[in-house]
Amino acid sequence: MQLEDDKRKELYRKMVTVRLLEKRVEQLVTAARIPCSGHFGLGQEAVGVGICGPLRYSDYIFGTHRGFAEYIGKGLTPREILSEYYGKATSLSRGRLGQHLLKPEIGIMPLPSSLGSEFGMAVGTALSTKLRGSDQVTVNLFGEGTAGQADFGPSLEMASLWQLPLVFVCNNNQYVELAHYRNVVATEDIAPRAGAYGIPYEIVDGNDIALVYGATAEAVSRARQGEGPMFLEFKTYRRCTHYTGDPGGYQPQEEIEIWVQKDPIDRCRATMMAEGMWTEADEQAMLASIADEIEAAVKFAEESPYPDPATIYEHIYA
Amino acid sequence: MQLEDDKRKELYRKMVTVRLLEKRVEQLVTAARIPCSGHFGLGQEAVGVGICGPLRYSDYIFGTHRGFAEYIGKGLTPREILSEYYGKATSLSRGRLGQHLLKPEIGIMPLPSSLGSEFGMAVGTALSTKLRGSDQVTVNLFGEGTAGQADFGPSLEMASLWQLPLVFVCNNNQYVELAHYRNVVATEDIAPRAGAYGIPYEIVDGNDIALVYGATAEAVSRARQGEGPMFLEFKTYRRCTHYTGDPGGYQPQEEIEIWVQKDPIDRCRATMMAEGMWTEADEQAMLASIADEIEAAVKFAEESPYPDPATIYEHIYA
Amino acid sequence: MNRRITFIQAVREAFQEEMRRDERVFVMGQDVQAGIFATTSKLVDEFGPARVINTPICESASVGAAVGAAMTGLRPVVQIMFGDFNYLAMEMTANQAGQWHYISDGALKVPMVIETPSGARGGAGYGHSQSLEAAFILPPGLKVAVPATPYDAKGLLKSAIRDDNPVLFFEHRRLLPQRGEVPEEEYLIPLGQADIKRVGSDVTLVAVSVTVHKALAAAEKLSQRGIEVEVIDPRTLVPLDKDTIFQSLQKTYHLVVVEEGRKRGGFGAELAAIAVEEWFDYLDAPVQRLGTISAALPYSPVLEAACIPSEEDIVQAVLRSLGQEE
Amino acid sequence: MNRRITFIQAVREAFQEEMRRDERVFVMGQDVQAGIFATTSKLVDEFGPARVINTPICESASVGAAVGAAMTGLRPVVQIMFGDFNYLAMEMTANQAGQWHYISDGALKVPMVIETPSGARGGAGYGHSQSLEAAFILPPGLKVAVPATPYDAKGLLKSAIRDDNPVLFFEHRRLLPQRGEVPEEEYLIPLGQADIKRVGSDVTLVAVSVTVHKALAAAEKLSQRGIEVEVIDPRTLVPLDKDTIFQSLQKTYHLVVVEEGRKRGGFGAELAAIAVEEWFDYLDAPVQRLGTISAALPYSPVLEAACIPSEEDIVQAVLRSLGQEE
Ligand SMILES: Cc1ncc(C[n+]2csc(CCOP(=O)(O)OP(=O)(O)O)c2C)c(N)n1
Ligand SMILES: Cc1ncc(C[n+]2csc(CCOP(=O)(O)OP(=O)(O)O)c2C)c(N)n1
Ligand SMILES: [Mg+2]
Ligand SMILES: [Mg+2]
Repeated sequence: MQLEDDKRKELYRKMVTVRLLEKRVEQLVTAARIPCSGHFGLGQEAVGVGICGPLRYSDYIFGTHRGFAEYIGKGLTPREILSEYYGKATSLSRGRLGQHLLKPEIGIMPLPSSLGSEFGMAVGTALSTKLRGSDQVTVNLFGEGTAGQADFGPSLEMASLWQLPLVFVCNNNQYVELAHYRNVVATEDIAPRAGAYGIPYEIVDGNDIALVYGATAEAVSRARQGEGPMFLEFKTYRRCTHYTGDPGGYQPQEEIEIWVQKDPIDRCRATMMAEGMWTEADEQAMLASIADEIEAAVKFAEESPYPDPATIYEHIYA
Repeated sequence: MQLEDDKRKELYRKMVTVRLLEKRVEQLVTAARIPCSGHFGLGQEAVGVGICGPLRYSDYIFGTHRGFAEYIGKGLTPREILSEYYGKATSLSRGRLGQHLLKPEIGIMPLPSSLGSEFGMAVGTALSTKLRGSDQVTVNLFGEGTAGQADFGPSLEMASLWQLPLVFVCNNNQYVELAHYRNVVATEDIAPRAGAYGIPYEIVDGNDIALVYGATAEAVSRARQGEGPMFLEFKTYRRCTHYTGDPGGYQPQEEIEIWVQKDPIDRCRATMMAEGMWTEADEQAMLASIADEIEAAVKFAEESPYPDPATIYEHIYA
Repeated sequence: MNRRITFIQAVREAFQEEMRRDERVFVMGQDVQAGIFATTSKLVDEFGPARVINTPICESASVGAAVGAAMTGLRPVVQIMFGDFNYLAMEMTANQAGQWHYISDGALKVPMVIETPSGARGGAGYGHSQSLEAAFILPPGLKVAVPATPYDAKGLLKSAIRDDNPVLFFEHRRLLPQRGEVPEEEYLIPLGQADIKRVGSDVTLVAVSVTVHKALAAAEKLSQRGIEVEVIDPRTLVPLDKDTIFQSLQKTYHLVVVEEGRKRGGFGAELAAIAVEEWFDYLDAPVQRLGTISAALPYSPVLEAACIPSEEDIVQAVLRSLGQEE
Repeated sequence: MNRRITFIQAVREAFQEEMRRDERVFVMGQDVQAGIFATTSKLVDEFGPARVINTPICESASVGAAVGAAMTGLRPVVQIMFGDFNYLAMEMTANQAGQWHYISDGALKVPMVIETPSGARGGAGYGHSQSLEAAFILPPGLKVAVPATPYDAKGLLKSAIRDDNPVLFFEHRRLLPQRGEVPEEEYLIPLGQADIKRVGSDVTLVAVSVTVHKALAAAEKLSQRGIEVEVIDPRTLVPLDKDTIFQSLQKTYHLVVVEEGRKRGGFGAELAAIAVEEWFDYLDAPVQRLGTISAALPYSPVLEAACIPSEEDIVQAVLRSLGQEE
């Protein structure tokens, strides 16, 4: 499916927001303003943002620990994110979630701390929509390393068996923590594993926002029409280290350089400019507006109070 | 690899032993002489017996809950089996194992009560032989339903990644408890799942002992020579009910009839007779000798004492 | 109320009533359509395969799917065929199902039930025989039901299905075929309400699940010796009805607790700890705990029986509690 | 003995010594080659990738593989990156690793270690912060080590690796960077031997893992008020050195137990139960149990701190035990 101009601009803005927000969060973690560590996705913004492009608020997404892209993509604001990361009383969870961002009202579903524990849950939300006769779609996004987790296969089995409205998205960024993925993943591609369960799959350039959007739009529309699950693998690359506590050094510089050339934001901007739909002035205005939004969010989070310790006794049971 | 005459006779005898022993155990369970329920594999004896054909005592096998065939195949005797099933003091485990037959000295490894918990263990025994520089091979046998279990994929991943001497054998008998396997398995074949992890596979007629033996012999010899894992799927059919407590009725009579025609024991006998290596006299002599062996085993188990309750405090820790 | 039905029938009635009442309720698990232990048999005829779902053999993903369905407005009951297999799904139950309501600050609810036949019944072997209910006391956010009679089973299961939290519902295999009185009329039993199964004045005997029946038999024997035991069935381990137990203790000053789960780290540990922490002045004697030994359960029925608490063990524990050991 | 090294270094030395000593020992886990929390860093340089194995992200199959390797003569140490993730492998640990030695009547041994960093450290969130050691008291056949100092960590890990049973080895994240004295010479600490971390006569305070340090700090404060607390570190929860605790109790007649794991169903429950069952005559006051509340651990450090026992909580518990609450 085609990426319309307005949508392209929206996704572009989101990608840039993600990049700037990640940078800012990195500073704040390093400065110990934010108590958790940060996991970033420099260079892979097109995946998380692009897959959310075709989604409605009512669709469910299970995102990742490196998930600024999908959370911004699905509609969380920097303010919502930062207040959670700061652990402040003004966050949606009043300081309970931290990096485990969640907002069910717009379809952002749990990010379990145990990688892969979302596989079963995503089957469950898709089964739920099917049983309820709703046309909501579930998107389950995960890394190529997480595809090694135990419930991966069973979730493919169930999705295929019950023809669930479930789109599997593997973000193959070529690293699993501190090692190249082939150190712990047996095959170059993950997607054919879905094929072996009878689920159609596609392997797509994850650094081209239009391709990410298009492939996802098609998979989502199939799922929405009751045609069952699909599996997408997006090839991309993590240009940053695993997390804020990781000094890095294990990614060859030349490898990084190659992927700098394929940067999804640069590519999107170049395309828009070539097509005459984006100017340098647009760019500057956008950057200023995003910077404002992020700084306002930081200020909000900084100035928000910490939660009252007495609240720990609330909501222990429903 | 070819099935030599002597080997064929040996495997034939084992298949018949399995069939007669299962029948006898069924009577004994029904008569409440044996306290556990019985899971039988009528019509699928060629798989368990055949895959053990090429194995040495030092090779490891993880068998199944429907596993008289592989246990007899690997060298357990009716007497050893029955004394365990009776829970008698004369059993190898002094009454502790029951149907969870085990004999590490001849490579019979744990049968976990939780289906699929052998996947990881089989990776472990194969990894162990590799680290120890031994040429032992591990064979992991499981049903097509068990292939749905969580650790199935991860064990394929590890076996492929580390190129382990591990032969996966899926006994596809087309039923998973009380339902046809396609009720809970998304695909007709299981084996291509291994292919998606980079493991070579083969789908073979599981009711032809020569084919079962040949395919396994090749996979085992590859593994033994350090050429890595292989996956075999044997197509067969469970002609009995799931277990002694299952009245059945869900398997179409015509379906059963078709598979009666393909009976592995009848086929093996017919081939041997056609080739002139087996006579009716041989058959009668063998049947009598097996019957003797089984009745002696029943008598032994019946007459053995129950274990002393005081032994429960032994071996709590190693 | 003189209709006597089996535990199985009582559970099935609970399913039927709740599934009729609320279309969000559905059942999933291995062979639930056929009903491997019969609690779900025939449900598929009335409610169809969309609400009585046979799952692949994967406990973790099945419980995971129930969690996802529960978070999005349905009320799944997932059957785990043997209690032992709950460890396969422990991550989904203990780390996920029980935790998201709290950390979402109430934004998510996880109304689901895990129905799980379990316990020793002679000859099922090490991994088909354990009583693991105590493993669910430590993790937060879960409730744990351990019915001992058809009446309790029906009333508790109905409440569990209506509860907005994940509830583990243990069905002891030896109880499944047993009969008991169950009224025709609808009723519910709140989670967290103990039941005094026998009134007594000398010793408070708290018994879990199948051991309630052993406790009652032991109490009869002891009664012949002039010892009147009060047998309390907590019916749920979480929430625990401490009031009922404490009231009894204020009368008896002696506490014995019995379960078929292992003694070390079991429910009895938690109850004895509560007693010595909160009811210290009402303990005239050491608390007696009975449970299975800390070993795998052996297969041979004669060995298994030696590992789990017997009626006679209970008699002896009560006598010990009273300082009358033989 | 005045060499001061970190807990991490102590653990790494244990690995080095045992891997040099016995070629059957190997390590596996996610990123153990790089050493995500540094306990295994550099081992690969000395022992090669065949003995320091990076695994795919699958805790269940990794523990499963360790079980299989252990049964066939090797001595694997499998690292589970966060204690919370042990629930993912619970089936392999609790139902398999701990049970086969017994049901095989000794034919199989399962000599393996699960090394697992864990515990709350402010801001790691619900599923990266739990102290779950108590979950391994109920299952049979396992041992559970909870070192609180570099010295104990090294000596216990070496014993765990040599032990013929599966041992869980918990490393509290807050302790990992802490320094302590560790001799150059080789030593072992037997599993099942408590350590009196501070001698006292008024109250017996049993503290687990990181809470040992809070207990010692609380004891200093109390000492200024004339209350002398004996701080006992059990060092292993299974086997539990009951003798040392009982000896202390015979002197103090007051028992307080603290852990960072949840109180409900925790180690304190088992210990308090043992006390009221076996040491009844030596309890002059209710046992005080401290542990985390039965809720998911919230992310915000201010909330997390409110959920777990603090030094001040310990002071208060000791005072309560002595009837001197404020
Ligand atoms: C069950 C579990 N095991 C281990 C971890 C620790 N961990 C966090 S991120 C990560 C790597 C994930 O790799 P991948 O799936 O490729 O995603 P990426 O980080 O590359 O986005 C690991 C192992 C975890 N969170 N959960
Ligand atoms: C973890 C687990 N879940 C469920 C069961 C109950 N169970 C025993 S046999 C069986 C069916 C197995 O089917 P399949 O793998 O096809 O083997 P078959 O019985 O056909 O030989 C099931 C579900 C079990 N033993 N373990
Ligand atoms: Mg990755
Ligand atoms: Mg089958």
